[in-house]
Amino acid sequence: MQILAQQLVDGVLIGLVYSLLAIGLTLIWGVMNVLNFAHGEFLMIGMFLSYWLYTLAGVDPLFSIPLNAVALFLLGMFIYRFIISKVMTGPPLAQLVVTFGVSIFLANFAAFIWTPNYRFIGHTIFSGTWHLSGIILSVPKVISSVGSILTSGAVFWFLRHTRTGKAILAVEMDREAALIMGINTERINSLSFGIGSALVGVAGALLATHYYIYPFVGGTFGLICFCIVALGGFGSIEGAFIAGIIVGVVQTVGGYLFDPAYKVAIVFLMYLITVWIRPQGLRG
Amino acid sequence: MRNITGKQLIVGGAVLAVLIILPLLIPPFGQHVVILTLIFAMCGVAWNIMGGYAGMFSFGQAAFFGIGAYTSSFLLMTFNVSPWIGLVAGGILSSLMAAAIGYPCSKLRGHYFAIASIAFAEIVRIFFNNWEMVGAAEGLTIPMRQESLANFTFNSSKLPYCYIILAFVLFALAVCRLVSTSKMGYYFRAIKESHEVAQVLGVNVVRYRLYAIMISAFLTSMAGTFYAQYILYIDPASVMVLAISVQIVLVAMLGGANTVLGPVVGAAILIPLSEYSRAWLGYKGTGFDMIIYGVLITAISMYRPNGVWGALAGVVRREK
Amino acid sequence: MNASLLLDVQGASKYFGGLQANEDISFQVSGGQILSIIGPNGAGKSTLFNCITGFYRLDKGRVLFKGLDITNRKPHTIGKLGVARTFQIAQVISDMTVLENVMTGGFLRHVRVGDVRLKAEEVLAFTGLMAKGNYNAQALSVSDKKRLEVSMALAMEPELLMLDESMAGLTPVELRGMIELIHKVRERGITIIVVEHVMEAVMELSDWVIVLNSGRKIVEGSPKEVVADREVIRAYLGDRYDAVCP
Amino acid sequence: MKMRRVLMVSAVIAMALALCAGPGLAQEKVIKIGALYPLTGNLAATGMDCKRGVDLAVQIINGKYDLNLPFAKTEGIPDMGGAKLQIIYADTQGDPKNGLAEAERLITQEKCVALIGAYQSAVTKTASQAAERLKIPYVCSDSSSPTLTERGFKYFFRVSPHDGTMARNQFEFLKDLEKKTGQKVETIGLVYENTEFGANVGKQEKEYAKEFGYKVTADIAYPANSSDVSSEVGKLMAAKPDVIMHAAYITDAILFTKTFKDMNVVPKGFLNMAGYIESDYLPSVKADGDFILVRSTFALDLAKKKPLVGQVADLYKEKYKIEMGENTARSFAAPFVLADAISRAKSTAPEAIVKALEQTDIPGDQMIYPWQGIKFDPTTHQNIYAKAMLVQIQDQHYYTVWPWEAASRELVWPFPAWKDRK
Repeated sequence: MQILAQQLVDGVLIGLVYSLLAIGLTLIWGVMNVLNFAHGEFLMIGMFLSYWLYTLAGVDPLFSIPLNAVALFLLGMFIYRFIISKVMTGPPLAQLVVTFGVSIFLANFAAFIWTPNYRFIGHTIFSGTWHLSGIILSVPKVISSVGSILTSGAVFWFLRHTRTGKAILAVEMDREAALIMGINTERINSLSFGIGSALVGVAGALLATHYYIYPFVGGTFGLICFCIVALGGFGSIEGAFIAGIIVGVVQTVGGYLFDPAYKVAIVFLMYLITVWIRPQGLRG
Repeated sequence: MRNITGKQLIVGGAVLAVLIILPLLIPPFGQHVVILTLIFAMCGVAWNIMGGYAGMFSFGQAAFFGIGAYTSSFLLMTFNVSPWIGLVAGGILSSLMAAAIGYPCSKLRGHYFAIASIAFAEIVRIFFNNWEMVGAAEGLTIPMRQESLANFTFNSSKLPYCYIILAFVLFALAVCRLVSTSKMGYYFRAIKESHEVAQVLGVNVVRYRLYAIMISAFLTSMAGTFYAQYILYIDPASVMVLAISVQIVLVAMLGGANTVLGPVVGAAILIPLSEYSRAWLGYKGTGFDMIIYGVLITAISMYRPNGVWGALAGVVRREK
Repeated sequence: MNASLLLDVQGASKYFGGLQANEDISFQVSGGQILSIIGPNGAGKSTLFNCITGFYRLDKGRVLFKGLDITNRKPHTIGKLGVARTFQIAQVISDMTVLENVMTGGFLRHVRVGDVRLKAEEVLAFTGLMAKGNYNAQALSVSDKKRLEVSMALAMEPELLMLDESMAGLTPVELRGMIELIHKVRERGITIIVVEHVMEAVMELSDWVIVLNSGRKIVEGSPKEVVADREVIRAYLGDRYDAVCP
Repeated sequence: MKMRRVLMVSAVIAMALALCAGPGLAQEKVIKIGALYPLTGNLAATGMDCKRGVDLAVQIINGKYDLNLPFAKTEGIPDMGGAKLQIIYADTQGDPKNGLAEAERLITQEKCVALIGAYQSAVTKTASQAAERLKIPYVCSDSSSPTLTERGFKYFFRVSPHDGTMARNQFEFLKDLEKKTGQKVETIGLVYENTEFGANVGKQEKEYAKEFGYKVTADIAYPANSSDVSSEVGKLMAAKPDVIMHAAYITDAILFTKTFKDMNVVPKGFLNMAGYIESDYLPSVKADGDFILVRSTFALDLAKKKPLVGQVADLYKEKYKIEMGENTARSFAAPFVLADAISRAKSTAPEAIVKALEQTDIPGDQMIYPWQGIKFDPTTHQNIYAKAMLVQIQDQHYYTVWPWEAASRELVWPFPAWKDRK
């Protein structure tokens, strides 16, 4: 029972990190209908940024969050402006494939300049564990989850309460109508891509506190993120947030109760059953 | 485009003749590249039927590829059934699996379908990875048997493999052409445009989508069986992974989805490029070959979004 | 029972959440007639179309086609039975040529590609799109797209053709052409239901008009009767009618 | 127009296929050996470790060094007229189909007379199959799947111990431990990644646990490269085994170590492998790796008993600025074995090399491993002397602790609780 409760907590903790990753992805998907397969590689770059800041300048990953966000925001804008925007008017398949090219390039380029070696940030200001009535909480994981909640909340607030945010939501709902209303959809596209990438940058810094870092680490998170986004529903921020937690819990608790060998399969099966019943996802 | 002219026949025959003669002149590694190219050409043609024509962007073809590889190998190793029968059995099994997954997914389109197909393929992979009867994670090592066409085994030379897969590709192309010029092909393209339009035109969308998936699965599975007989070792990590599915999509897209020959051209560019860049640059361990590969995919998507062959075909259509 | 009764809608009702999109609508169409359905925006005209053609499920009521109950059948089944339709915004298959588009419709009744092509060419000659047979459907003007949509429907050899605002957005010249085409289609013995805003066309084409408002049928009759109906004029047509028929 | 299109197809295909011809260069006075490793992709870091091992071995064979290694003191192979070894590397990307293709390319195009490497057993399987078909000797010193030497191949030889031997050694250690200290172990928890490698290890461990009379209370196969391993560790915690045996590559090794610590998992001992001894492991987990036991064929502290090990390790460190590790050390063996066989065969003809390989008998003191020597079983071609030793991480270094006679430090047993440290 104790262990089951522990699994539940661990599931929520990893789920919240998934949520943050998925929100970035879903924002991009919702606004411009592009599935960014390079999302995991953006995360990898975020993690490496934190790593280098820590190694070369002694900056704790937690303090590299703002820098990460800005750097990834710029990277996202750059990639949108010079690559993604070029295929937006093309056939849908080209849009699906172009980000694959970017992802293969980024991972291997990272391996080229930083070597394929594995790295780990040993000691951050938060480490160790807390014990809460028998449940063990890993401090870096808790910090990551809190960071994820705060960031998600900030995104949520931004979208609902600022002019730009509302414009993004308007484009997400109806691109044509937004265009007629005088919203510069091109600007919104690149902004959303930037914001989506910045969120991954934040997630990268948070994960860097307790996760190994290497050029191909993106693959570990990429696939599950797509599943979460689709489960949450097309472009739905709340959907992605909730689906992230659900996937985290199902994976961890399901793996514990059933068989860890099938834990990813359980998540995918749950996804398939969900879209069978609700093709638009949970909140789509 | 509909009718094959005499001129086309001659040139087509010439291309074929080149393909038949060329393997005789090149070293085994070259033959291997030809074989691999043709395997992926076949998968690309198969993908094209469901993806290019019917608009279902499947990123889960590896499941069918793997089922084909596993079915024939399992039947061969357990019941000593000829791989040729396994080829058909695998195809049928793949088609049935395709129908079983295609039906619940019949409302999914675009990205949702893409992700659902990934999920399906991953479930199949994980299932095989834990299934003791088919070797689970250890995979199956197909014993080297007496060399003969009936055994689908050739130890001394790769040439027979070249010609068998060439015949497979021709078969797939014939199927694709037959489909694309018949009622089914028109209906697939209507479905790709929009389910509503297709329904109004009297198309049973669910059924025709299943046809597309099943034909595609059958052909992909044939390629899988061939792979197993050729490589003689299969495990879920090498025949059922996302990388295979992605490679198949890339081949079709870069060549030009929605054209019969596009995937063949795509494979002829992509596979030799990745094989030779690995052979020539890979030993340095810099990953330079993969960097080039990534850039190429990005560039083609940007500048030839209809694929290399698709762009040419487009030019031709406009000129008419 | 009228022997030539083709379509019989009985008490059709459709709700979206709490909203009544269609409430207890009944009407009948005889073979060879042209029926118009009019009403202000949001009156439920398109919903009714979608209910009859199987795109929406009816919550109450029945639809009989040639005496056969087609309520809530699948759209493609209804198409096969002889009901063809067009959409408010013309829907064509964009990566096909005009001829191929029409052929796609033709496959409903023919199997051999050669037969289908002959059928399609015949239809294109009939609708006047023959010259553009090799154009990419995407490249057509709005008017030609609508014409193409009608051609695709005709290739299905339907008994009932349902046109959803086929005349919206056309220039006066194009409008005349479309009206003529509809007349010609009727001469072939095909029954037609149109949803239309353009009153000029309604007046000229219709044998019978039904008026919807807020999901209910409020009046039906011959065009002249409907136009004369004060309630209709005042409440639902108002200045639009004045504009067309001064 | 159609004509032009068809011409384009032929042009594209012809171009693609023309590439297939490729360059085939031939040089004299060198003996070409092909080496397959995952040099790019997921396992690139490991592949590079292996490559460095091979490079160093070749450097020693070709150059003049005062080391008690075969051919160290002379340049090249004297019996072959001082011929030097040349390694042609090929990248497998960790994919079995590339293993096959590259092996064939190395043999037929690069004219390599023998092959080594592959690291991942799945890749070695297809690569050695190609070698067998083309009748070219294959000496493997870094793949551990037992099935490799169970296929009855004529051209395949393995220097390093396989998972079966190593699993057996692990249980022998547990028996020894009981004999020596009276510390009794009863239950075993197995956790392994569900890949060709992990599943094989798991299978062997289960068999030997049964043979040696231990109870397996947890048998957990899990997907490699997971983003989170809470459920796996949770299952282990529920089973509370005395000893945990974990088979994984480095990514999971790091993640499990962290999770074991966070969840305060304290069995009597960890008997792990592979990822736990890769060169990036200790720099990543630092002191958290302490007291974990890892099965190995090599450790730097062997130098105390065997000066040769220290000399080689110093040479390595001088060249690459990093410590020599297990993977490097294993891959280091194959070139010597081949050079030895070629020298005795006085020929590079495949049949002659195979014949010489079958008669290989390299004494233990000419190697950097704690084995009695290298001698291949006549039927399986597995090195009959190969076995594993156990190293324990202490103060962030690997120290040999078993077999007792090879130990350079006292074993710390049971595993000290996490909270009692520092």
